[in-house]
Amino acid sequence: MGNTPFWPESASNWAQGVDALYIFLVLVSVVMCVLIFGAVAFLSVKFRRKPGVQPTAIEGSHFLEITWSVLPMFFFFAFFLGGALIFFHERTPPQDASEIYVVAKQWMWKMEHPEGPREINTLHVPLGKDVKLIMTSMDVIHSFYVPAFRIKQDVLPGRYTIMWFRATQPGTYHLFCAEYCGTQHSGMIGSIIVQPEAEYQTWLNGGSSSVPLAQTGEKAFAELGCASCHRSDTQGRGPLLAGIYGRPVALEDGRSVMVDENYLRESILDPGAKVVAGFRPVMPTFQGIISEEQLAALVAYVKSLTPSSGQAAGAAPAKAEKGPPQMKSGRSR
Amino acid sequence: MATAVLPPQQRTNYLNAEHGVKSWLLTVDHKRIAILYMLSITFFFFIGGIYALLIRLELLTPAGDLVQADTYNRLFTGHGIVMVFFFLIPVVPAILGNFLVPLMIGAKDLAFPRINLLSWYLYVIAGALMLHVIITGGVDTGWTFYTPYSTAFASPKVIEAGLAAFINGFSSIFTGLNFIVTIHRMRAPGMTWSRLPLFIWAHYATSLVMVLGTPVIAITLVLLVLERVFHLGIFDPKLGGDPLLFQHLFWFYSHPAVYIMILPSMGIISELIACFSRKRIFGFNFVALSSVAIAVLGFLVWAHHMFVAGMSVYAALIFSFLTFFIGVPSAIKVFNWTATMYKGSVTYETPMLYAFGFLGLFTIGGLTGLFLATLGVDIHVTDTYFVVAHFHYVMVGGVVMAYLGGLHFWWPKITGRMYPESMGKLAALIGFVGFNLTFFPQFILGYVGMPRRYYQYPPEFQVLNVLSTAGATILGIGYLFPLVYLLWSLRYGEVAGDNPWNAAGLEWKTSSPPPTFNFDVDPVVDFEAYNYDELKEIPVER
Amino acid sequence: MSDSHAAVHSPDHHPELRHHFMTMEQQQNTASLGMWLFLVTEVMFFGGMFCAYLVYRLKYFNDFAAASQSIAVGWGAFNTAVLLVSSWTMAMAVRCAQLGKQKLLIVFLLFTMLFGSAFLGVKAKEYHDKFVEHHVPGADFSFTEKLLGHPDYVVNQYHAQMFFSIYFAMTGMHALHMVIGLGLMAYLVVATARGKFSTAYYTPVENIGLYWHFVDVVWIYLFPLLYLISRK
Amino acid sequence: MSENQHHVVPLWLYATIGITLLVMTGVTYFVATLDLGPFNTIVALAIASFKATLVVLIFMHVKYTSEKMTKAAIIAAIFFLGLLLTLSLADFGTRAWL
Ligand code: HEA
Ligand code: HEA
Ligand code: HEC
Ligand code: CUA
Ligand SMILES: [Cu+2]
Repeated sequence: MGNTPFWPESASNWAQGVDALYIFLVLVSVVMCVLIFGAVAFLSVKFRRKPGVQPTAIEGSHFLEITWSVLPMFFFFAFFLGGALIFFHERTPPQDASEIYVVAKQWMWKMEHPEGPREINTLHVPLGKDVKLIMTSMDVIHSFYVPAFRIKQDVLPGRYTIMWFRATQPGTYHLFCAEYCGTQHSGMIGSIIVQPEAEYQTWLNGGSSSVPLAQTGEKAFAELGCASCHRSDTQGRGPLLAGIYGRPVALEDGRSVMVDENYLRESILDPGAKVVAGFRPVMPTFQGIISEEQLAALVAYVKSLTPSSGQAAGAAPAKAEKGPPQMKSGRSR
Repeated sequence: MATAVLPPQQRTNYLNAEHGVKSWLLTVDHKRIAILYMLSITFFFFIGGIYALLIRLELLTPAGDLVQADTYNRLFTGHGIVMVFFFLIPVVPAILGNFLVPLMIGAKDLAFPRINLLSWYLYVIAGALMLHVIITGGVDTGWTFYTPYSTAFASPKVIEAGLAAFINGFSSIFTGLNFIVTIHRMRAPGMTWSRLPLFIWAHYATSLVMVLGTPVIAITLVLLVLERVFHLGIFDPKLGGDPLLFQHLFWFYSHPAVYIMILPSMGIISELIACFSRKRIFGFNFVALSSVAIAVLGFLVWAHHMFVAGMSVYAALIFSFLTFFIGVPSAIKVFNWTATMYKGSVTYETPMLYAFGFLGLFTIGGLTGLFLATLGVDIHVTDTYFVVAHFHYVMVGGVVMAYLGGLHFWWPKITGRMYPESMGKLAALIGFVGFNLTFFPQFILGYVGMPRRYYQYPPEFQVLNVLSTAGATILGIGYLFPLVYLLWSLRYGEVAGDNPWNAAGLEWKTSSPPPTFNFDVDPVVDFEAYNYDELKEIPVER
Repeated sequence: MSDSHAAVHSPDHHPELRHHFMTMEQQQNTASLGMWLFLVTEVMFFGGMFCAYLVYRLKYFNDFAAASQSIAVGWGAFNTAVLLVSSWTMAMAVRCAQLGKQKLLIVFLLFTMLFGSAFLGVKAKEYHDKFVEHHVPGADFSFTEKLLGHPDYVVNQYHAQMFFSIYFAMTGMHALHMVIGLGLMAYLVVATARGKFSTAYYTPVENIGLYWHFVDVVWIYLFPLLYLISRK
Repeated sequence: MSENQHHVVPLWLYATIGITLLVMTGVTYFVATLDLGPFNTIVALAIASFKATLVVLIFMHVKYTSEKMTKAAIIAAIFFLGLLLTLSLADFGTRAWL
């Protein structure tokens, strides 16, 4: 990386779209600049003071005013649409993306792969696979920024923020913290290593014998006593958790919410906030009792439960109809 | 141009009407208060500038070698706070606005002269507090004070810095309030709204933003301080708070605040272009109303600073959409200024050079603002040097250029002396070149991915950073020049006369410097703004 | 800093006419507009807190309701009444100023101050109660009350604390405005006694009156928002 | 002289307004003890706004002023406060939608 780059590397599915939009913006801007600066230069020279020539009073022109108010609007709408499309897509990860939990703290990044391996300040991702990052912070706001992927998302304490990408070029890329977070903000950097699938698998397997995240979660689920209420039959004091992820759940107060990572998080840390219809708010809070890592494992575990996947969900679904376990594409949250 | 007038010393004017420190510190004359502001704001500009130079020096090399990480963080925080709150927000309204608003509308003073003085004292108190913060170690939150960093982690100086900004806010509120009331109530007979100079329109719009927006930052800072001291939890996720609430409240003011900065400058530019093209501004009504439009629309777009902050996707879409509308009134201004020169009689005095500089740099800054408003692109460039470049283009390239243009333009009115023209032109040129060299590379740096607020960076970014640092040095020299020759001109400058530019505004119809009550005879206005066609051509080239 | 320049003007000028105005009417209109604009800034100032209130009330409704139920609504209602009466006496004071009844003006001002002080006294009592009940945000905070009608709802401590943080911030800021108002009123009493005002000039009375009514309006909203979230 | 300086509000009106305000305070207190579902909030705010309007119009003499700027100031305050609240809620209110 020795030379001075004038353009960032392009290594994700977003790069092309963002670059294209950017170039479009640059082109329009350059044209506007040429027009305006050209006009300024031309007019100021052409109509410079000449002896004996008097300026002519001109009132203005409604036609011109309307033209130059309305014409830029077309460009503005184009910019907006282009930007909005990319953005909306960025914020709606595909359902089958592999999910990596990211925990930020002053001043390091911790990543947890679903298969179990953990990394610090480095993230290995497979080439050509959708990867979804589920991120939270233990202290202040950070921001996960990979210039080569053209993506960035602030990482907040107290909740999950989500981002996804598909790497398209093998290589090693900068990971920056882009939200000022204190002394070592500029040291909170790392690298994203994109590897072809096979290589990535080797890396996965090469690591120490790591337990998949959901399995860690399962253990915690048992140890923390969740299983005593959330039993695999309908007899528990708590609702069945199998298959709830990605579907709306009816609440006691008549509202209904979509079960996403943030809802699961909240249900565990602040169970009283949204009480499931038909249940009493007896679940204790686990705020301050479990760590972010444990929480991530629990969330991963709950998400991994499908109505047919044994464990806590052995019996038939208790409540009403459940759709197909997973949709192949589309929105997850 | 030295028409046969007495040198300023020999006539009674606001400067020599009274003598002694007390006559200055207790003055209620808006012109003297403007001078007080000029001294104190210039002081803070150089403090902020020295900060900037230190930042640029540190960034000369990729390693963090000149200063410690913490020191660097304090540098850019100090730079941002000083430049925004103590320099850029007051610079045009409190100096030129204070001096000119009553003169331009034919009033004897602002509506509330004592409140005007109070504004200055508040500014000074806030400034002193800020200086104290700086001397005793500084804050390291960034000028945006984001929670929970500022409330739970940063150095406790944030309390003092927050209070400084809070007090300064009231200075700003009172200035805005004073302007609005003055413009409504103190106009000379015949000074109808359609005859108001565009400078006044711009200040009116600015004042609206000051009055409506500043209180929100005031309460936000109060809550921030309370949070820091008593751990209220309103912004702290650990206690159930939402840090984004802070960001919303902060930007509710701080976005409109960028129009507090730019609108008065736009007013200056209108005056300059009219005078040096010797024409009424093209599309006067549109330029006038676009100021108000910018002020109002400015309140609808604040969350474009929060696209990646974890906001709702829908809110991001709404705010992105709304942001583009700001481009329309801004475009109206740029196009009308350009069109004004058509069939004019253009000359290139220093103020006009600054106006050209403003046109170019503001356009680039504004257009790159549109990049940032575009969601997909902002995701990539937010919190990188692209943003840094954007806002320096509008703030330094726009506002500072316009201020310097205005300062040169009205310098003869303020002091009764002319500045040395060739020096002025040279400084404007140096400034322009230095500016572009400093900040243009930062656009590239940003798109390549260098995050802002980094005191060390990967080595491949070095070349562009070196360019930028080199530019900053040139820019600094460009700013030192005026400081020197303007001071020089106070004594040795050519005596200016009442109306050295043969300009059209009411402020040129009184003597230079004006008497304490501005006009010897209460003015009655029977002419339109910018009636250059009724004025005679200046006979000789300056 | 007062005007050494007043003499510049025509001899028939009112002693309170300042140098840069033409007429008393212009001066009065100017002051009034200034006051109204100041009140606009006050609206936005309180607006920031209302925004915080709104956001968390929507987010943590049940906890807010529970916390709201724990404050003594009787005292709140009483205080509302007291403040409204003080607003009334203030309005009467301005009326006296209009009619030139200087003595009665002083009486009404004193009444206004009395009611204002009573309000603050009750407020102090309420604060004290909250302190005793450990409802003041901070290390000692604990909220054990139940939500009426939802006996097994576990109130989240943080969210209840959030309510009280906002409660103290808003009522505290309101009380601060009252204190300032009382100071201004004291000034009015003195100025009236010294014969500063007349039917031709009573602008300060009018403007301070506007301020006082504004503070009252803020409370009119605070009362239902803080005390009456859910009392069923 | 401007009208607002001259207009003296009759005593009976001040008395009526004062009493109305007190009565409305009682009403809002009482209504809060009924269970109206979401309407509790709406009614409470409606009553508050009614009271505030009375204070502003009569006690603050806005009804009698011929000064357009006073009304403009009030409208501006309400409008921009509304902007602050609604556009903030555009975020907080729609976070869970996606
Ligand atoms: C004087 C100050 C000033 C001004 C005037 C502006 C003006 C604008 N700004 Fe800027 N801005 C800042 C100061 C300013 N800004 C600062 C300080 C920050 C960073 C704060 C921080 O994080 O520390 C910032 C950040 C910032 C962001 C957030 C970036 C981020 O952090 O991710 C955005 C996003 O939308 C933005 C947008 C705009 C827009 C759309 C305008 C518009 O008003 C521009 C309008 C003007 C034009 C558009 C040019 C003229 C128009 C034409 C010539 C028409 C022709 C055009 C076409 C046909 C395309 N600005
Ligand atoms: C009004 C606003 C204003 C102004 C005028 C400036 C002026 C300048 N700014 Fe600043 N800047 C901000 C507002 C402003 N800035 C803000 C709000 C931030 C964000 C802060 C944050 O992140 O919190 C920022 C951040 C910022 C950064 C990013 C820091 C980071 O993110 O890590 C940089 C880096 O280059 C920078 C540089 C400069 C330079 C070179 C100037 C130059 O224009 C300064 C020129 C002035 C002088 C040089 C001084 C005058 C001359 C002398 C003292 C004589 C001696 C000099 C010589 C002989 C050379 N600024
Ligand atoms: C004392 C019994 C109890 C324990 C222990 C318990 N829960 Fe619960 N849980 C409940 C009840 C009852 C509900 C439904 C009411 C509610 O939403 O608060 C619930 C709801 C939930 C929900 C939301 C379910 C939905 O359908 O939306 C999740 C997720 C959950 N619990 C996870 C956990 C986890 C993880 C643990 C352990 C760390 C745990 N619970 C421990 C009783 C319990
Ligand atoms: Cu973490 Cu910056
Ligand atoms: Cu902005």
